[in-house]
Amino acid sequence: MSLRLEPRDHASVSLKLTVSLAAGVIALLLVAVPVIAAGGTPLEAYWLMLQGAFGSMFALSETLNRATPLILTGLAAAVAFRAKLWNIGAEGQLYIGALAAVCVGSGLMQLPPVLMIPTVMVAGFLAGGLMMVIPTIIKQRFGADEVVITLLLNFVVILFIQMLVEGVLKDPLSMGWPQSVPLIAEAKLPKLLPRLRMHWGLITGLVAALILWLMVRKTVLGFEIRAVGENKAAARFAGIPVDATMLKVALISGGLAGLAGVGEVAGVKDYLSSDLSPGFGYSGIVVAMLAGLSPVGTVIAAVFVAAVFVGADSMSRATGISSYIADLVVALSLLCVLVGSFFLRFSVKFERRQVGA
Amino acid sequence: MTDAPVLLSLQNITKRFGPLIANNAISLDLHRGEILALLGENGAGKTTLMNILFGHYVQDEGDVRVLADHGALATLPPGSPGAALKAGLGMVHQHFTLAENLSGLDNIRLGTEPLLSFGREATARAKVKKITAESGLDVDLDRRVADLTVGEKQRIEILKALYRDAKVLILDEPTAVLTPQEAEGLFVVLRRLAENGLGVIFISHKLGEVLAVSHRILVLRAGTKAGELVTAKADRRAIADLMVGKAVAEVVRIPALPGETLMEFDGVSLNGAGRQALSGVNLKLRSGEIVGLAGVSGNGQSGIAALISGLAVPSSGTLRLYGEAITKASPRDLVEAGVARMPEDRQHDGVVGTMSVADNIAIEEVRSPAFSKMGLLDRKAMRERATSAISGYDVRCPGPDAEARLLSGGNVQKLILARVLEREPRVILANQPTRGLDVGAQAEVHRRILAARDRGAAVLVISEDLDELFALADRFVVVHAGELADAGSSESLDRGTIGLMMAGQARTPVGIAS
Amino acid sequence: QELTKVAAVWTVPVEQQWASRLHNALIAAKDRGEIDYVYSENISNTDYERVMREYAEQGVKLIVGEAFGVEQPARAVASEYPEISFLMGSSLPPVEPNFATFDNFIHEPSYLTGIVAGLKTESNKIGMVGGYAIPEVNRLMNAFKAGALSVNPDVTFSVSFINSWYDPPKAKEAAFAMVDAGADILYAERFGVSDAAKERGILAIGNVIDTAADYPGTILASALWHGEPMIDKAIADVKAGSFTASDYGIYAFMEYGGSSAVYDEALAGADAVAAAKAKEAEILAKTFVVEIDDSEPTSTP
Amino acid sequence: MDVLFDILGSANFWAAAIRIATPLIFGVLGALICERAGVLNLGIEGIFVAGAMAGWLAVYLGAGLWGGVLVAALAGALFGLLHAFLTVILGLSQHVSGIGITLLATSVSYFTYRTALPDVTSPPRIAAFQPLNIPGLSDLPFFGPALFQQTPLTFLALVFVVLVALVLYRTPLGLAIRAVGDNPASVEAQGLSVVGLRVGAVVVGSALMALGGAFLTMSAFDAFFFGMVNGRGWICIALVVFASWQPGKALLGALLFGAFDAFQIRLQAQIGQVVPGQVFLMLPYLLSIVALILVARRADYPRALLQPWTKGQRH
Ligand SMILES: Nc1ncnc2c1ncn2[C@@H]1O[C@H](COP(=O)(O)OP(=O)(O)OP(=O)(O)O)[C@@H](O)[C@H]1O
Ligand SMILES: Nc1ncnc2c1ncn2[C@@H]1O[C@H](COP(=O)(O)OP(=O)(O)OP(=O)(O)O)[C@@H](O)[C@H]1O
Ligand SMILES: [Mg+2]
Ligand SMILES: [Mg+2]
Repeated sequence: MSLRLEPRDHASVSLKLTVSLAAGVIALLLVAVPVIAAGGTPLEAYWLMLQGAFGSMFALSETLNRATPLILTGLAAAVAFRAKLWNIGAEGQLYIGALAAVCVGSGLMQLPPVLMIPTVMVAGFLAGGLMMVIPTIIKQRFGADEVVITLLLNFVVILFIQMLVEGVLKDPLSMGWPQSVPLIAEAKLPKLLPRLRMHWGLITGLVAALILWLMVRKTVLGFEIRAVGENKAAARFAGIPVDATMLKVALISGGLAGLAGVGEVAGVKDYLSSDLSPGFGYSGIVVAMLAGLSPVGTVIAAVFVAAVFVGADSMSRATGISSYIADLVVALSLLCVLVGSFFLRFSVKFERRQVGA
Repeated sequence: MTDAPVLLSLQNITKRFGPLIANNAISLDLHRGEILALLGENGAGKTTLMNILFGHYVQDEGDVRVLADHGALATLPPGSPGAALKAGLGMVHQHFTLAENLSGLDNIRLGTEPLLSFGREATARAKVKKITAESGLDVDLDRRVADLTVGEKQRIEILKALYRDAKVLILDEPTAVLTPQEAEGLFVVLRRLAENGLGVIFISHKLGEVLAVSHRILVLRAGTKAGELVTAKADRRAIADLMVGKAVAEVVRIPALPGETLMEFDGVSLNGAGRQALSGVNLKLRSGEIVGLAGVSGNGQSGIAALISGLAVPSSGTLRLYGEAITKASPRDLVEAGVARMPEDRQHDGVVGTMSVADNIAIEEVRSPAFSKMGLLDRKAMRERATSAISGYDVRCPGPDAEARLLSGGNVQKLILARVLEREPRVILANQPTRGLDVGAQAEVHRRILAARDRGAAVLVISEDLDELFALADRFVVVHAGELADAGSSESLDRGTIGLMMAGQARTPVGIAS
Repeated sequence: QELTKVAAVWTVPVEQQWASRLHNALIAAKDRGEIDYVYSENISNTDYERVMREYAEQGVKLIVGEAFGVEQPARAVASEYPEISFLMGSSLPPVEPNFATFDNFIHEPSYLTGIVAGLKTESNKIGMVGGYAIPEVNRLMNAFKAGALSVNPDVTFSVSFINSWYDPPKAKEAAFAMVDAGADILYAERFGVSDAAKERGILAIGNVIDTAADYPGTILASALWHGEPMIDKAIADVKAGSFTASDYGIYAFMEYGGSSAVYDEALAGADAVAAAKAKEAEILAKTFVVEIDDSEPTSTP
Repeated sequence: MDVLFDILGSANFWAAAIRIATPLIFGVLGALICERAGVLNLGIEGIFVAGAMAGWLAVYLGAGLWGGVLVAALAGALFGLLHAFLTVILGLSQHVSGIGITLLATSVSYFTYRTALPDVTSPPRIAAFQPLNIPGLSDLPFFGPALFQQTPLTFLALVFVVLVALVLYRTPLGLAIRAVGDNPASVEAQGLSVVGLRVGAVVVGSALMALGGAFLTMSAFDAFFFGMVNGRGWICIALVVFASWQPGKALLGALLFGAFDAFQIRLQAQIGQVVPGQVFLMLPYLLSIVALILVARRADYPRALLQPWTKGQRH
């Protein structure tokens, strides 16, 4: 018997569903290990996870609320990775977007909400975009690796934000806590439903996904981004302006991450602090890769990751298991889905091979 | 020859890739001291067979047997390059398998010493020196491979095999990237090695070479063995017919009727990267004329190509298109002005492998109204163009939506021809237009280029294959060390003259010199 | 009969000095059989509101936690669950009817440890290492400085913040730097500082928890916070139905037994301890009030 | 200016720089080995945590200190094996696998710690490594305290720098690792196993990273805390590029980083906060970026980095 791998040209929808389902089931089986180790019962834990993620309007809203920034940072990674621009800096771009939102939206100008909200969003988009355009220019000019630069800039940005919220941006009414002045009411993103945290950032994310989907499939820009991403030399030879295309990608990618930051301050927190994001920028990379860099897939993957986290976290509270299990469940699910993607690319065949004596 | 002992024996090798049968029950024997040429169209299965022999691929059926020390044939375990190397097989791959960050010597030593030891660099160097002295394969062993020319890389590849005391040497299209001189040098080495008892399998699309160097010829067609010939009794026609399965028509060139100058290099120099550098180049490309650019690779051909492609701008002098200076034209400007450019490295610069055939055909013009409106792609128009190109240029592929990476080299070349010629360009740069293509595909490309000339296009053909230049060019120019010399009309030239000029030993053709 | 269910939501792991004082008090109450206690630790501010709501939905009677980074949402949750009592660490005032607040007001014992340190230092240099310059940290450092200066006006202070709640190796490095600059007593706001003191053979002042046993011969004195008076009072109030939106921060004051100073007399010497104890008596007698100063402490120029 | 010379002239400052650099040296060497073989290992941050936790826990549960070091290395190797399985054998995305490993290693470590020690309220301590007293060397004026009063793990880190450099540049194994990171086909064609070399490199590299974590809980400190790795792993990823994938420069980069950190801590302690503290904390990152820009053109990138390799596939 020998085992052999054959690359697939296409993965059918039913295969994708089967693989996703199998990955989910295996992840759940693995989760049983820590649950039992902590003295819980797996079946109960599964049920509580499901309840915690989708079991009530509140749970669903919390899941979608957590998915909102993940959709945007996921799209940010997806669009950049398609062009082989390795933006690991969505975390920093998110903060810079949030910072821009606070700068224009905390009383600098007075506008009615119909104008104020778009202004805040555009500011956040441009600021986040700029934060990615700079490393891209550095890469083009000096050949310095953008993975490392964007990664390093995350730390710089967070320190910068800490400096601001302890300094010039500090809210005089915050009793000394390092946080910025809050946004004015007109700049806040309205909630989607009363008493639930879900806000218009979610709609922004969905619209962004739709626009990106259209861009990738239907536009010249999408075509050029693909060409540049897949083969820079051939794209350049064929007359596509490679550097300019990369800068556009950088702007869009950073901008989307910036919008995630806008959503978190204007939709959830109202003010900026250096703990605005528990790593949404990094999770966005995971989300994008799980989605195979597809914009629509990114939305699904973001909801999946959010649901796993929210569900597992809620389960930990109901069972008294340490809340660190939530991240553990996310990690296990992620790795299972990742392994599953292998079976979408290859079919595994067992066969007898004839080898003469 | 066939009396000599069998070194290597393939028995009924079959290999399938999904539904495709790349090798169908192929058997062959290789004898001591024999040079066996393996021929076949692109995609016939030559490389696949060699990859199985060497353990890169695992065959579905059949055996590879190699003469062992005890004097009998022993079966190789499938899928183990290590075992193949141990058994005395050496392979020079179609695409280089060199670590570019290491020196030539380190590439040769790689894998030959116990991993956890301090290595034996001095011993290795001495052994390589001995081999280079015997074989004439001279190369700087301490330069990083990245800094070597393709010819030098090729020599390192051969040295890798010889260093391991190979009994059988397999060379997959070794001359595709060599200059005629380098190729000639290689043949001398191969003959000497064969005389010393080495068995050689040699893959090439160049029938002239095959006839000159091999003892026996094996032809593959669509994965099956189409025939076997003794070289001494074979001729070009018979081989070509066996490969293609039908007669290959000769391409005939009628004399040119040159018209106005369309593109002109006026004292153009290009600084920087050594292999691109040019100094004071003058060149006129006239309507209805094919200019052949000869030269040993690395003497400035890539600089001239980069200028015409819009990838470089002259550091001094003027480049004119239709009489106007175009010192700062981008690739897109040139495309729009009607310049067709065929890149030297078609896989690297010519196509985006993961995009479809249709996308690759439209790529130069996506922004034109033909393929997009207000930033939105017109997919229908793109597919229509692709469909007509596929049939018009005989691009063998499953259809316009197939990914370009699945096409063979010849078909990629036809795709590029379709892309650039369909617009009826006025200036054409054909850089190594048939490198690695089989005879049928070569003839097709030549026919297309000649047709474009007859339509009134100005053509510059850059090639290291002098046969090709003599088949196409109306006029020759030769580049040496960044300087361009006019060699005159092809009718008045012979190979010897061009060879001297390529070597930099004559500035003008002998006899025309003032 | 069902036990009163109490939930705590911590933004830090429960080892963190601050949270551990209340966590321990709650565990003690649970062990006494008074309450049923559940908790979530290391909850980011983004998740804080959700966790509060989940506990609220589970029907707990009292939620203890820290609203510092989430003042508005925490108050919003409380207003939606008027039947549940909230006891939250907060720098802002309480809100009727159910949002009570507290803070760790252990500036009084901090002042007393300052007296000991001021009398004990020989180099007249004291090094202080903190996490972040927030009011909860600042007020303790400032009280300590005031205490030291009250007995020894020549003392100079070096202050540095490591910008992390949890990086003991880094706190240790910062403390080493203080020692290298001549400090002979370290104010150990974070884990890691006393380790440096012990390793270099100098003295340290403990904060919030008593670590004297871990660093024999090192901890001169400590200002301790006791969560029990406040937690026990809150539980009793909830059980009695008399929980009000008041400021429970006062239960950290010495007069309620919410904080205390402990001294190692062998290290500090009888005189210094006596001086501190005398001041302690004044504080308890309310003849002396330690000033609450939340501004960021700085090094002596 | 005086302050500057005071600080740079003190032996303690140099000792601190080396101490702060130690975990980075382990981490950057580990990352370097992985990347030289063509595999980016973003699992480093989590592997640091796993090493810190596993080594500490082993000692806490009764193992000897060196036993703890071994356990930490094994924990790192285990996560390395997982990363290698996903990226080398299955050829999956190195970015995602790496981030997944970081998430997994971190959460497994935290979860294990909390589940094993549910009721601790003051972190339990172990008897950690103590600075060595090397007769002769440690007593040298200035150089003794500056260089030779470190814990054994620091010396181990320095030994590894030499060892890695030796293996990489002086042995056939190193040759093969450098080749496989540049062009796996070259290694396969010479009869060596691409998968074997890469898996080996990732496993060994990850074990080294874990030692960086172990240093934190067994040398720099004597207890495990949540969040105590605090981005040190990510810094190593940057340092590898800064070092152009060379062990000697990696050591230099780590020492520079350590020196800078030690310097800013001392400056803060001596003259207080003249500018916001964050400015100092930012500087190492900004300087790394500047350094990257300066070296980028000359850097010798492993060309096969991030490229999966599957036998029998066209590449
Ligand atoms: N790794 C692979 N996976 C799938 N199919 C393959 C693979 N390698 C080769 N093939 C198939 O096998 C056939 C034979 O390919 P091969 O490379 O052996 O041709 P060749 O005779 O060497 O051609 P050329 O003259 O162009 O080098 C091709 O048509 C291709 O479809
Ligand atoms: N990854 C792959 N999967 C499937 N088929 C492939 C793959 N790579 C190459 N092939 C097939 O292998 C055949 C030969 O490929 P190859 O790259 O050797 O082309 P070629 O004609 O030899 O071009 P060149 O001479 O320029 O190298 C092609 O027909 C192509 O369809
Ligand atoms: Mg081939
Ligand atoms: Mg070929």
